[in-house]
Amino acid sequence: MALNVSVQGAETSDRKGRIVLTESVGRGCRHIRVEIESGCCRPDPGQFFLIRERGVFDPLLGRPLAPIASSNNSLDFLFRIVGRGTSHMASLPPGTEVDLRGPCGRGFPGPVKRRLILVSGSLGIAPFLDASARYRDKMEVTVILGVPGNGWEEFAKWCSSRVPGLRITSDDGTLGNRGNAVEEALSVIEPGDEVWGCGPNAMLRELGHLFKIGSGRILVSLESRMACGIGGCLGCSLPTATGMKRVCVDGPVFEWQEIFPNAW
Amino acid sequence: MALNVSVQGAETSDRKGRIVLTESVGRGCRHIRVEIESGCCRPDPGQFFLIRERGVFDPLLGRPLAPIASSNNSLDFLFRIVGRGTSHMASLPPGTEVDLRGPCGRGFPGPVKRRLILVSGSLGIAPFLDASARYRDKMEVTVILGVPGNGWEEFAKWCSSRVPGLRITSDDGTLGNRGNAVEEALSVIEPGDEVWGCGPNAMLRELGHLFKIGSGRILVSLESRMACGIGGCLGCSLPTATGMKRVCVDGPVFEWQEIFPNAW
Amino acid sequence: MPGNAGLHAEVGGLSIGSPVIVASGVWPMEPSLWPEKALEGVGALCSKGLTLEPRTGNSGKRICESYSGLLNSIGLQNPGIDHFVKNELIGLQTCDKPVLVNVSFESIRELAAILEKLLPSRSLVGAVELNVSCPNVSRGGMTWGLDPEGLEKAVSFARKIWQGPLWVKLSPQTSSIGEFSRICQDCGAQAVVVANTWLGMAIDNDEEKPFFERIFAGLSGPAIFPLALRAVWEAAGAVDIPVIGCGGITRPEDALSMMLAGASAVEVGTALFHDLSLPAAICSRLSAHIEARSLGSVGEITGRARR
Amino acid sequence: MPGNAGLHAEVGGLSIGSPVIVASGVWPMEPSLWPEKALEGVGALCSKGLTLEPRTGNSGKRICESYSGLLNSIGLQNPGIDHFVKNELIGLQTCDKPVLVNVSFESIRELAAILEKLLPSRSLVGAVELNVSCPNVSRGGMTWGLDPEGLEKAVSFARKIWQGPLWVKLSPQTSSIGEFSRICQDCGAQAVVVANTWLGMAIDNDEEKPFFERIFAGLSGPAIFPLALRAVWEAAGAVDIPVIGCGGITRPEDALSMMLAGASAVEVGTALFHDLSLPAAICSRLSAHIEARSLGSVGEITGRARR
Ligand SMILES: Cc1cc2nc3c(=O)[nH]c(=O)nc-3n(C[C@H](O)[C@H](O)[C@H](O)COP(=O)(O)OP(=O)(O)OC[C@H]3O[C@@H](n4cnc5c(N)ncnc54)[C@H](O)[C@@H]3O)c2cc1C
Ligand SMILES: Cc1cc2nc3c(=O)[nH]c(=O)nc-3n(C[C@H](O)[C@H](O)[C@H](O)COP(=O)(O)OP(=O)(O)OC[C@H]3O[C@@H](n4cnc5c(N)ncnc54)[C@H](O)[C@@H]3O)c2cc1C
Ligand SMILES: Cc1cc2nc3c(=O)[nH]c(=O)nc-3n(C[C@H](O)[C@H](O)[C@H](O)COP(=O)(O)O)c2cc1C
Ligand SMILES: Cc1cc2nc3c(=O)[nH]c(=O)nc-3n(C[C@H](O)[C@H](O)[C@H](O)COP(=O)(O)O)c2cc1C
Ligand code: FES
Ligand code: FES
Repeated sequence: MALNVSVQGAETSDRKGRIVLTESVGRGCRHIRVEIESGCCRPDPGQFFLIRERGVFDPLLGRPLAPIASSNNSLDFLFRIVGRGTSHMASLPPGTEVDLRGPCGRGFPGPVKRRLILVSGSLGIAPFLDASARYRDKMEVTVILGVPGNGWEEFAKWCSSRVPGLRITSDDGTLGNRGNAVEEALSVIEPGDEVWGCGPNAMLRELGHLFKIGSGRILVSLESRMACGIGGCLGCSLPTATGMKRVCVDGPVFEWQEIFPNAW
Repeated sequence: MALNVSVQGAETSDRKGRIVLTESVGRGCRHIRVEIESGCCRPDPGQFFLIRERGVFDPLLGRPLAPIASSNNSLDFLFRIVGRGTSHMASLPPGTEVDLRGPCGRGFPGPVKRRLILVSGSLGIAPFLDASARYRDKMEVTVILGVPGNGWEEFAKWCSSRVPGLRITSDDGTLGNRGNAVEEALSVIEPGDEVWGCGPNAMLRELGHLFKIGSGRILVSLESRMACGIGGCLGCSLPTATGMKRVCVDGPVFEWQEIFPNAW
Repeated sequence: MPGNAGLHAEVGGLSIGSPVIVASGVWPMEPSLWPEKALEGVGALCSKGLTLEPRTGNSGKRICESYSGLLNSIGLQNPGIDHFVKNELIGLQTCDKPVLVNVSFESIRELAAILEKLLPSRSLVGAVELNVSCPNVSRGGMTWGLDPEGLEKAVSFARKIWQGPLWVKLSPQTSSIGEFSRICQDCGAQAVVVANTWLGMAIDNDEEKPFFERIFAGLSGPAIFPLALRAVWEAAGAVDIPVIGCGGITRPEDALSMMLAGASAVEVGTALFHDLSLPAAICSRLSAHIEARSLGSVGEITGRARR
Repeated sequence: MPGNAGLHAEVGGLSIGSPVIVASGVWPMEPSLWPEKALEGVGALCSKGLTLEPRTGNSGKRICESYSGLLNSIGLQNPGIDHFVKNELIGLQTCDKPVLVNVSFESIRELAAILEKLLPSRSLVGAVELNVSCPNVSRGGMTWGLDPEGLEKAVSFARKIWQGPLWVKLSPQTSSIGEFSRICQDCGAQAVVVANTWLGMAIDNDEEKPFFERIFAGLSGPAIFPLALRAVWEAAGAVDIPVIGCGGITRPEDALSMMLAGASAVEVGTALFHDLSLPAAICSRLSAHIEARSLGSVGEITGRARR
C-alpha cells in the first residue's frame, strides 16, 4: 500500500521570509504572500510549511499551512483564524519577518492520467487552489468546495475567481447547491476517476462512498497538531491500517483506505 | 527635598497603538511613530511609556521609552538597539499593533524662569528633543549631546536637524568638540542656570561639578529595569538620600542630590 | 460589574465580589498611584509581603525577563508591619474590597509579633495570607514551606493567634503540593494559594556570573502557567478547603482553566504588568461560561474538569 | 566545523566534537528524513526513548502549545529495542557522531533485558542514557527518578550490566536535584542529564476536561529555561561527574549560560522544532567566548560563573 507520491524530505529546510501582502478574505479568513529570502523550490500541492513570526518565542511553534500558490521566490497562503497562532499571523502587516520550515511532507502526486475530482471542505481548498491552477491545462479537473453557507460568500467568491468552474455547495443552501461536498462529488463522479480530498475528517471519511460507484484511487490530506514537521517528535502520529504514521512525513496525503480501514 | 515636578500617576493607563512610521537613524538607532487608538494626552518631557508588540508574550514586558515628540494622537520614540526587546521592536514594520502603558512617572517640570541647560549622553537626548521643541520659544534653552564619536554621525545629524544650535561633543573628537557633555556644560554654564541631565549614570554623577560654579537646580532622569511602571513591583527601586525610591513613579526625574548624596 | 452575574463567591472565610485577586507584590500600596478603573473586576487585593521590621530588599539587579517569564529578586522590600498598619492598611480600604495581608517571617516569634500587631485592625484585614514561599530571602521565606514540620508549626501557630480568615501561600518547590496543602488544611488554614514563584536563575554571560546577587530568583508569568495549573489540580485533589490558583494567568481563558481544574479563585500578578484590563476580562469570561453552561454561580465552575 | 576551535570535549566517557547534543525524542531516527546540514554543530545524537516492547504511545492529543512552551504526551511511542538495534542503530551511524541510546523501563528485569540486547552492538552505542524521568507513562518512567531508592537500584543495576558510558537523565520533579545527582554518581553513572520535561498540564475549556488523556504532560521549550538553568547550577554544585544541561535552550546565549553554570555539554530539544541552525550557532557562540576569554577549550567554560 506504499503511496506513489512525491517525497521531498531532504529538501525540507528552515527559510527566512517576509510578509509582502496580507488581505482579508471574508469573515475570519486571510490571504498572505510571503517572500522567501533565498528563493524557494516549488512545493507539490498538499505539501506544507510551518510558519511563525521571527524573533518571538510566543507563539512558539510554526503553524502548518499548505500553499495555495508558489513562485520562485514567494509562497501564498490562505488560512482561517481559529486560535492564537492564526489570529496573531493575521494581525501581522506586510514587512513582518517570518520563519518558515518546508516544504514538508508528501503532497499530492503530479498530473494523473484520469479525470481528477478535488473535494474540499472550507479551508481544505488551499492545496487544490494550487493543484487546479497547475493541472487544469493538462487534464480534466473538477474542484468542489463545501462551506457552511451564510457568512462564507466572500470566501466562496474569492475561491471562484481563482478556480474556473468551481462547484460550490453549502449546508444551508445559501451558496451554490444545498448539500455537502461529498454529495456533490457523487453527482459528478465517473468510474475510474481519481479523487483527492482535503477538509474535516468527517468529510474525508464520507469520501469512501465514492468507491461504491467505482471511483479510482482516493487520496486524502490530513490535519494533525504538529511540532517539528520533520518526523522527529511523533506529535502528529495517528493510527492507520499499517501502524502509527506521522502526518508530517508519512503524509499529510494518504490513501483513503489506510486512514479509514474500518469505515465500511 | 520634595520635587516640584508634574505627577500624572492617575492618568497612566494601558493604550492600544499602531506603528505608523519606522526609520533607521544611523547605526543601531531607530525612530518610530506610534498612533494611539483612543488619542493620547501629551506627556511631559521625561515621562515615559512601556511599549511592546501586542499579541505575543515574548518579549513579555514593555520597554520604557521617553517620547521625543507627541501629538494628540501619536507619540514618537527614538531608541537604540541594545537587546532583545529593542531589536525586536526595531524589526516591526508600520502597521504592527503595539500595547503602551503611560504616560508613566514624573517628568521634567514645565518652563522655568532661568536659563536651561539640557545635558545628554547619546540616547539620553530623547526627552530633550521634546523639551527643547516645546520650550525654546519660551526661554533660553541650550542642548548638549555627548556621543562616543565615530559611527554616530547620522544620529548626531538627525538630532541637530531637530534642535537648532545643538552642541555636540564626542569622546574621540570626530563630532563637534572633543570631550564629554559635562565638560561642554561647564563651558556654557552661568550661575543660577537650571540643569537637566539624561544619560549614563556616570555622566549624571559628573553633573555635580556644575554646582561648584553656582548652577541652580540640577535634575536628572534615571534608568532602571522596569516591570510594572506603576510603582507596584519594586523592580526599579534604588537607594537614595531619602530611602528606597521607585524610578517609575518617584522618578524617573530626581534632584541630583537625592541620587548622589555622597558624591562630594 | 454590570453583566457579570454570579461572580460573587465565599472563599476561605472571605466574601468577594469576584474570584479575581491581585497577587502579592505587584500592586502599589498607595491608592493615588492606581490607574483609573484598574481595579475593575478585582475581588480582593493582596498587600506586598510584610515583615516585622522594615526591609530595603535585595541590592543589585532585581528583575530579569526570561522567555514569556519574569525572574524577580525583590527580597521583600517593605516598610515593616507597624508602618503598614499605621499608614497603608487604612488607605487600602479605598478600594472597597477585602484586603489580604501577606505575611513573611523568619521565626515563630516574629510571626507572633506580626499577627499581634495586626489584631487591633482585624476588621480591616480580609485575610492573612501566610507567605511560606518567598524564594528571595536568606532566612524564613521559602524554607518554612519546604519542610512539613516547619509548615505545620507555622500554620498551627498562626491559627492560634489569628482568628480571622487564614490562608497559606505555598511554594511550588515542594516534593508534593498535595501533601503540603493537606498539612495546611489539617492545621486550620481556610485556603491554600497554589502557588508562589518557581525557583529559577539567570546568568550574565558577559560578566560570567549569576545575574542576581542572590543567584536564584523567582519565576512568574506566562511561562509557568502549565506548571501552576498542574499544581492546582494536585492540590485540589488533596484538600477540601478552597485552592486559590496562582501562577502565570495571562489571558481570561487561563483563569477559567484554573477554576475548572479545581481553584475556587485566582490570583493574578505578572500579567498586570502589561494588561490592567485582565481582571475585568476574566470576569466577563467566567460570566460567559456560567451562562453558557447554565450554572448558578462562579463557584460551580470549580473543579468541573475533574468530573 | 571550520572556525569553531576548541569545541572538542571528553564528557562522561564520550568523545564529542562539540558539546551540543540532540535531546531524546525530537529527531527522526531515519537519516533519509534529516534536513540537509541540519546536524552541523551537533556533537552527538540521542535516540527516542526505547522500551523492551514496541509501544504505540498515548492516544488522544499529544502536543499542546503553552506560552513559550510545549506540553507533550507522546508516551514513548517506539518500535521496541529489538527493532531499534536491528533497523535503526546502524543507520544512525551515518551521522558520524556518537549515538546515545535513551532507555526506559518499568522493571529492573526489563532494564536488564534492554541492556543485554544492546550489549552486542556496544561499539555502536556512544552511551546509554537511562531515562528515569519520562512523565508520560503510567508505569516506570519518572517514578524511578523520584524515589532515591528506586534510582539507586536502577543505576547500580545498569552499571553492572552495561560497561560502556552510562548517563542518567533526571527528572526535575525531585525534591533535590543535587541529592539525586549524587546518587547517580555514587552508583557509577558517568554523567547526569539535567533534566527532562517539567510536569505541567492544560485544560480544554470548551470540553471542560484535561486536554491530555493522561492529564499531566511534560513541559519543554523556552519557558522552562530559567528553571533548568537553576537545576543545572544545583546539580553541578553537588557532583564531580559531568552535568549535561537540558531544558529550554533556545538561543546560543542559553547554551553558554548553561555551561557557565556548570554544564559540561548541553542537549537541545524543542528549539529544533523551529530552528535547525541552533546547534551550529551554539558552536559559534562558544568559540567566540573561548576566544574572547583566551581559554584553551570549551571544557574551561564549564562552571566559570561559579568562581
Ligand atoms: C498539513 C496541514 C496543512 C494545513 N493547511 C492549512 C491551510 O492551508 N489553511 C488553514 O486555514 N489551515 C490549515 N491547516 C490547519 C492549521 O494548521 C491550523 O488551523 C492552525 O495550526 C491552528 O493554529 P492556531 O494557533 O490558530 O489554533 P490553536 O489555538 O492551536 O487551536 C485552535 C483550533 O485549531 C485546531 N488545530 C490546532 N493546530 C492544528 C493543526 N496543526 N492542524 C489542525 N488543526 C489544528 C485545534 O484543534 C483547535 O480546534 C493545515 C494543517 C495541516 C496539518
Ligand atoms: C524612564 C526610561 C526612559 C528611557 N527612554 C529611552 C529612550 O527614549 N531611548 C532609548 O533608547 N532607551 C531608553 N531607555 C532605555 C531602554 O528602556 C532600554 O534600553 C531597553 O529597555 C532595553 O531593552 P532590551 O530588551 O533591548 O535590552 P535587554 O536585553 O533587556 O538588556 C540589554 C541592555 O539594556 C539594559 N537595560 C535593560 N532594561 C533597561 C531599562 N529598563 N533601563 C535601562 N537599561 C536597561 C541592560 O542592562 C542591558 O545592558 C529608557 C529607560 C528608562 C527607564
Ligand atoms: C515583582 C514581584 C514581587 C512579588 N512579591 C511577592 C511578595 O511580596 N509576597 C508573595 O507572597 N508573593 C510575591 N510575589 C509572587 C506573586 O504574588 C505570585 O505568586 C507569582 O508572581 C505568580 O503569579 P504570576 O505568574 O501571576 O505573577 C511577587 C511576584 C513578583 C513578580
Ligand atoms: C516531543 C518530545 C518527545 C520527547 N521524548 C523523550 C524521550 O523519549 N525520552 C527522553 O528522555 N526525553 C524525551 N523528551 C524530553 C527532551 O529530550 C528534553 O529533555 C526536554 O524536552 C527538555 O529540553 P528542551 O526544552 O530543549 O526540549 C521529549 C521531549 C519532547 C518535546
Ligand atoms: S510534527 Fe513532529 S513528527 Fe510530525
Ligand atoms: S517598575 Fe514596578 S515599581 Fe517601578
